[in-house]
Amino acid sequence: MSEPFEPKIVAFVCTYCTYAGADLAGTSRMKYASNVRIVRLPCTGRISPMFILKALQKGADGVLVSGCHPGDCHFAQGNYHARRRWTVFRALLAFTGIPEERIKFSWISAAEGAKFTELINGITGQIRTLGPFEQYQELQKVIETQSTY
Amino acid sequence: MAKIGVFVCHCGENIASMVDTAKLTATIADHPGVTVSSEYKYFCSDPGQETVKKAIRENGLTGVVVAACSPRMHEQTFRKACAEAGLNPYMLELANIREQCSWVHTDRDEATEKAIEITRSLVEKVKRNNDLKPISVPVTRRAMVIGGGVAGIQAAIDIASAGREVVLVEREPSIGGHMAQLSETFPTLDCSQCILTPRMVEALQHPNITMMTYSEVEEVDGYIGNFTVKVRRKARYVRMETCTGCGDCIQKCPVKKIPSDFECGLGNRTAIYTPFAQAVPNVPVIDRTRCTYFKNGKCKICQKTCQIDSIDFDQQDRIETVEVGAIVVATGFQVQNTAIYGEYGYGRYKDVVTGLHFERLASASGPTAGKILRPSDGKEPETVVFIQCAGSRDAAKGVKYCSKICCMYTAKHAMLYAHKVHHGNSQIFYMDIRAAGKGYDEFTRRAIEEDEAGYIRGRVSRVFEENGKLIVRGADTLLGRPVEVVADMVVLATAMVPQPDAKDFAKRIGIGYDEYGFFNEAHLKLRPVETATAGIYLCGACQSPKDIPDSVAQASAAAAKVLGLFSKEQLEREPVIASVTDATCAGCWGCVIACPYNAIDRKDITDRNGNVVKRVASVNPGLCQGCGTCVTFCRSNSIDLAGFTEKQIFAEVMAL
Amino acid sequence: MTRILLNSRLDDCLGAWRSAGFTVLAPVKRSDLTRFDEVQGASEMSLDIVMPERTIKEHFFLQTEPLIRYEIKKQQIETEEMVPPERKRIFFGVRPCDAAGLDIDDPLFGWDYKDDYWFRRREKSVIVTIACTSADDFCMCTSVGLAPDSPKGSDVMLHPLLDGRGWLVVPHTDRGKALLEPVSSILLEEAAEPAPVPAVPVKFDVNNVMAWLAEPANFESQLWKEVSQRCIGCGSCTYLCPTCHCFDIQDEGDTYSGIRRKNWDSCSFAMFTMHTSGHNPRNTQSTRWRQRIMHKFNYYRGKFGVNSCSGCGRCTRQCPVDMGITETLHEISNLPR
Amino acid sequence: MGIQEQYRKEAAELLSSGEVKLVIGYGEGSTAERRRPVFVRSAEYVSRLVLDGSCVANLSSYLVPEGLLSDGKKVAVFLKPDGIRSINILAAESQLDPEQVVILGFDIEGGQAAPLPGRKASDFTALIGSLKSAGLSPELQKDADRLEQMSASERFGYWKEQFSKCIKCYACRQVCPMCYCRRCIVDVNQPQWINTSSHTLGNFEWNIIRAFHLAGRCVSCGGCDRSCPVNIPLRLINHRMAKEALDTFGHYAGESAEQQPVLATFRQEDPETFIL
Repeated sequence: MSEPFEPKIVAFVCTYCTYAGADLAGTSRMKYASNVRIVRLPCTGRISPMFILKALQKGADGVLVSGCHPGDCHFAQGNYHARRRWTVFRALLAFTGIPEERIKFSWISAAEGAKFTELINGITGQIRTLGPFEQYQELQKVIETQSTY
Repeated sequence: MAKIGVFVCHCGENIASMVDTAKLTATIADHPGVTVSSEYKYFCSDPGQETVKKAIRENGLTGVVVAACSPRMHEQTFRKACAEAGLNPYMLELANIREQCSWVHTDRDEATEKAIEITRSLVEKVKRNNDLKPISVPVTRRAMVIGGGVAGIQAAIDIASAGREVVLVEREPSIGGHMAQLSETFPTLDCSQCILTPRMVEALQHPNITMMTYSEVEEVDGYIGNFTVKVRRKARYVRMETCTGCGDCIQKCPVKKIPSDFECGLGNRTAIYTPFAQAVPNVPVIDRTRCTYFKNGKCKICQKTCQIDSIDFDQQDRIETVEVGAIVVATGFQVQNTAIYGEYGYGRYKDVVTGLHFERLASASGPTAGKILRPSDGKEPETVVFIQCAGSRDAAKGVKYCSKICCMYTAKHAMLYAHKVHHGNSQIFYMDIRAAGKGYDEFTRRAIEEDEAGYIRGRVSRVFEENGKLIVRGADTLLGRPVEVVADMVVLATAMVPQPDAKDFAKRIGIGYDEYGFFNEAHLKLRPVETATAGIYLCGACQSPKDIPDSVAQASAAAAKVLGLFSKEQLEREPVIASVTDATCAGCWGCVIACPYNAIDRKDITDRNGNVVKRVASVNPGLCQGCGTCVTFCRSNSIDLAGFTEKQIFAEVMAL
Repeated sequence: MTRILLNSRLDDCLGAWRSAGFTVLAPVKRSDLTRFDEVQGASEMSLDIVMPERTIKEHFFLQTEPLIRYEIKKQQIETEEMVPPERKRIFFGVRPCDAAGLDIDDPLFGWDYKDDYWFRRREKSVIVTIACTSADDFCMCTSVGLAPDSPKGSDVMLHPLLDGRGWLVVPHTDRGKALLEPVSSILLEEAAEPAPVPAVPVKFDVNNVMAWLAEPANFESQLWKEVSQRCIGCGSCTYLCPTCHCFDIQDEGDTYSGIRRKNWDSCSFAMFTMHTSGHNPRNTQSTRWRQRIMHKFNYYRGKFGVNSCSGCGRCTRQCPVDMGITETLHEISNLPR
Repeated sequence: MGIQEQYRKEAAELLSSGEVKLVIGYGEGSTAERRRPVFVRSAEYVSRLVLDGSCVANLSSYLVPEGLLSDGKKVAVFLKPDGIRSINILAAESQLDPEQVVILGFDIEGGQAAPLPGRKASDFTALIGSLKSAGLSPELQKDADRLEQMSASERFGYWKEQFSKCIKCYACRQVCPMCYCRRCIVDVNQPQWINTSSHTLGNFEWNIIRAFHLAGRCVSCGGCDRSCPVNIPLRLINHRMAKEALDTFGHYAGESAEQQPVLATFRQEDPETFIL
C-alpha cells in the first residue's frame, strides 16, 4: 500500500483580512492540515487569474483565494472587483474542465481564525478525496519529457 | 548577483519545538543565491538584530529573509535593522513559520517541510525586491472646510485655533446652516442662536479663517497635501469690502413679498437681503431673479440708498483657485420633501407643517416672534398633533434609516408648545422613542411627565380637514384600537436626507457615497471621519443623520485628523504603489475606472516637438494606496505594484 | 513491368513495414483537423483529400522542441541535452509539395551547423508520396517549377491507378528501394495505367518575379503596401508552410529547473524583429510581408540555389483574410515592364 | 437597386464628397465563396466592393492600428451588428472616436445581405438593445450545452485535445477587434506568465487568458473561430464568457459607447454564492 495522498494547496490571500485571520489561528494555537502554502498579497484586488494557473502548473491540487468580507476591504472596493473576476474566471475554468472543487474562494476576516482553520481542513480533506489533479499535472509532465521522435 | 541572508528564528521554543530549524537552515544554505543562512534563539532581540546587521555589513547582503513570526509582528523591526546596516529596508521579507506553521501544525516533519518551502519561496521573492523609498509628499498646510453649518464652523475654528489657515466655503449668503434656523436645542433648551452666533462671529473674525460665503466648490484636483480647489464666488452685487451691514438697502427695497427660505416660507424677504438678522457676514446679496433692476433695468433704489456706494450691479461670478492640503466636507443635510405623504395633507393644508417650520414658529427671531401661531389664520392652536417617523424608517415611501434626531426634537417641540401655550394639548404619534444620549431619555420623560405630552404608539393613516379642524386618524397599537384626534395643527417629523446635489458633489470632489447620497467614511468604526480619498474628511450630517453634539464632536475629530496631517511639512507614505509602463499602455482606461481612489489619470506622451503621440495611464503617487486592483485589470500587464510586483509573485509561486 | 500496390493489400504492406520496425504516419482527421499522425491501419487514413491542413514539416521541425534540460544548483547550472530518439518512420501518403518542402529545407538546416534535431529525423524517415489526382483553387506547384507528381523529396512515389485498384509504386531513392524490399511479395508486377494528374494552372511567372525582386529599387515599391494592406499579422501562413523554418529559443521553467526549447517563430509577427530598446526595424506589416516574399524568392535562392516555396498554397488556403503568396507573386509577375 | 449597388453608390458619395478618406468593405476573394477585406480610397474604385450573404468578417479590427484615425478624418466601414457593437466597445475603451467612423450597416438574413439604417454607432442603439433582449445565439448555446453536460474530466479531455492542436499563430488574436494591445500579455516575458511554447500547457494558458480578457467584450463575431487554421472551436469558450457577463451582470458587450467594462466595475449586490 502506497502512502496516502497528500494534496498540495496554494492559497492567495490579502494581508489585511485572511492573512491576519491565519495569524489569529496561529496565535490561538488552532491546528490545521499542513498542506497549504500561503502567498500574501495586499488585497484580493491584486490576485490575478494567472496566479491560479501558475499554481496549477506547479502541481497544486487545489487553490484557495481569500480576502475580506464585502464591505470590509481595507482598500474599500478591492474585494468587489475581485469577486467579479472570480465569478468570470471560475466559470471559465469550469468550462474548460478544471473542477470547481479544486478552486475555492472565501471571505475570511482577521477575526475568523476558526473559519480559516475549518476551511483549510475542509478543503484539504475534500481534495485528498478527489486525489491529485493528474489531468493538469500531466500537461506539465509532457513538457518535461523528451519528444518521442 | 543576489546575496541573500536567511535568518531562522527559534522564537524560543515557539518555532524550534515544531520545526527542525537546523534542517531548515541547512537546506536553505544550499539554495542558489543564499550567502548566509543562520539560526538563533530570538532574532528580534537586540543581539539577534545585531547578528542580522553584522551579516548584512560583512557579506554585503542584497536581501534578507527572516524566517520567524508574521510580518504583521516584526516586519518593521527588521526593516529598521536592515536600514541601520545600510540595506534598503524594503529588501526584506518575513517568512511566517510561526503563526502559519509551527503553531498550527502537529507533525514535525510536515511543519519542517512547509517551513522550508515558505522560506525558499520568499528567498526567490526577495531576490526580485527593489530598493524602495518612502514617498514624500509636500503638504500645503492650509485646510478647506466645505459647508458653514455648525460642523463646518467647529472644524474651521479648531483648525484655525491650532494655527493653520482655513478657507471656509458656504454656498448660502451666510454661514450658520440649519442650526441657525432652530429655536431651542435639546436636551438643555439653550437658545440655538445664542450658542451659535458667537461661534459664527468667532469664525468671521478669526485671523486664520478666510470665509467664502455665497460660494460653491466647482472642482477638486490633486491629492492629499496638494489639492487645488476651484471655488465659484457667486456675484453678490454688494461690495463685501465696503458694506457696513447697515441694512438701509433692505429697508428700502420695493420687492418685499419673496417667501424666505430661511423662514421656510413662513416669512418674507426682500430682493436684496440677508437670510436672517444675525447673518455672518452681515452683507446682503441681491437675488438677481427677483430684483426689479435686473428684471426691468429700472429701480436701483438700493444703490441710491447706500451711502457708501457698495452696490455693484456689474459684479460677475468669478472662479477662485485655492491650494489646500486637506478638505473637510461638512455640507449637511436637507429635510425630506414631505409631499410623498399625500395622506398627511402636507402642502394641501396650511396647518400641516414640518418640524423645521415649527422651529421657526417657536424661534424668538422667527416670523411670529416666538409665538406658536398656526399658519392658516395666525391663531394659537389648541391641539397640536406631532407625527414621528414621517419619512424615516419607512422603506416603502420614505427612507429605510432612522433620522436619529426626530424623537428628541418632537419631545422638545411638545415642551416648547406646553411652555408657550399653557392650556395646549399635544399628542405625539410614534413608533419607538429613541432617546439614547446624555440627558436624552430624561428629556423625553420630562416632556411626558411635566409637560403632559400625550404619546400614542402607532401610525397615522390619514389627516383631513373637517369644519376647519384637522382630523388625524390613526391607530393606537398599544391599545389595539383606532384613534382620531381633532387638531388645529399637525407637525411632521420629517426625515433628514442628503443635500439634493450630494451625489454630484461627491463625484466632483472624488469621494464615495451610499445608496442615499450620504458620504462614505473610510471605515464605519475605525475611520469614521476619513473618506477613502486620503486628505478628505467628513463631519456632520452629510455623513449620516446626526444631532448637534455628534456633529460638533465629529467636526473636532476631523479637525484633529487635519492637524495630524499638518503636523509635518512632508507626508511620508509607504512606497507600495502602482506605476505604469508608458511604452505598453494601450490607454483603455480600465484602470482609471477600477481604481477605488481615483488615483489614475491620463497622461500625454509627447514627442520632442511637443506633439501628443499617445495618451497613457499615470498613477498619482499621492493618491495610490497600493491595492493592486489596477494591476490585475490591465490586460497588457502595463501596471505593476511596488513591493508585490509581477516578477516577485511569479518567482514566489514558481518556487513553491 | 511496373509494380503495383493494391488498395486491398495496403494493410498488409503497413503491417510488413511495422514488423520491420517502422512507425507509420499518414494523414488522419482527428478532432476536426487533418494532419500526419501515427496510424495502425489504412482505415484511419484520409487519403482522398487534396492535402492535410498541416504539413509533415512539424514532424521534423517540431512546433516546440525541448533542447536542453537545466537545473539551477547553488554553484552552477547543470545541463543535459535532450537528443531526439532515433526512430524509423514512414510518412505515407505525403503530397509531392510537402515532400519537396523537406528537400528545400535540408540545406538550411545543414549549411553552417548540422541541426541534429532535423537530420536525425530526416535520416531515419522514409517519405512515401502519393501523386495528386485532384487539386483545388489554391494549388500552385506548377508555378514554382514543380508538379502534382514531381518526385522531389520523395523516396517512393505512388501513382493512383486509373481503375482505382491501387497505386503504381515507383522508388526514387535507395532508401525508397530498400523500403520496398520487405513488401516485395505484397506488390504485384503488372502493367497498369496511372490516373492523370490534375491540371494545375500556372498563376505567375516565377522568373519574372525573381527578376523583379532582384531589382534593388523595388525593395521600396508601393506594391508591398498595396498587397499587404489587409494582412493582420498572424503566423498561420508561416506555420502551415512546408518550408518556413524560423524559430525562437525560450527557456521555460521554475526556480529550480527548466527546459530550453526551440519554438516556431514567424516573420509576420511584429515581435519577430523587436529590439530590446523597443526599436523595430520592420515596424509595419508591409515590411514583414516583403521580408517573407524576399526571403522565399530571393535571399534563399541566393544562398541555397532554390526558392523556398513548394507551391502547396496553404498560405492562401488558410489565410483568415484571403491573402497569400500566390496573389502577391501574380501581381508582381504581371507588372508592366 | 440591390443593396450592393446602393452601398457602392453611398461609398462613392462619401468618398467623392470628401466626407471619408477611406471605405473599408468586402471584395471578391480567391474563390467564388470567399470575400476579402478591401480598402477603397477613391470613388472610381467602388466597383470593387461586394456586399452579399458571404460578407461575414467583422471589419472593425482594421480601424484600430495606430495612425489610421490619428489625422481626425473619417473612415467608412461595412459592419454587421456585431461589428457595430465592436465600435461601441472600442469607443468605450478610448481606442477610437466613434465620430470618425461612418457605418455602412447591414445584416445577413436568410443568406442575403439586408441594409440597416443609420450612420453612426449611436444610431443603432435600439437595434443593439433588441439584440440584447433576444439573447445570445441558441445554436452556440446548443454546442456549449453538449460540453456542459460532460463531466469536468471529460471536458478537460475535450479542451486538452482541442488546445493540443494550437500552433500559437495568434490568428485569433490578430483578427480580433478587441485585441488591440500594443503588447499582448503572452509577449510579456518578465515574468513569463503564459508559456509561449505551443505545447498543450502553454496553449491552455494562452487560450484561457485570452478568453478571460474577452469576457464582457467579445461580440461573438466568430472571427477567431473562422480564422483558426487548426479548427479550435474558440466560439464556444468566448460564448461561455459572454453568457456569464450577461446572465450574472446583465452586461451585453457593446451596448453603447458609454458602457463601462464589466471587469473594471462592480455592484455591491453582485452575486457570490460560490464564495465560502
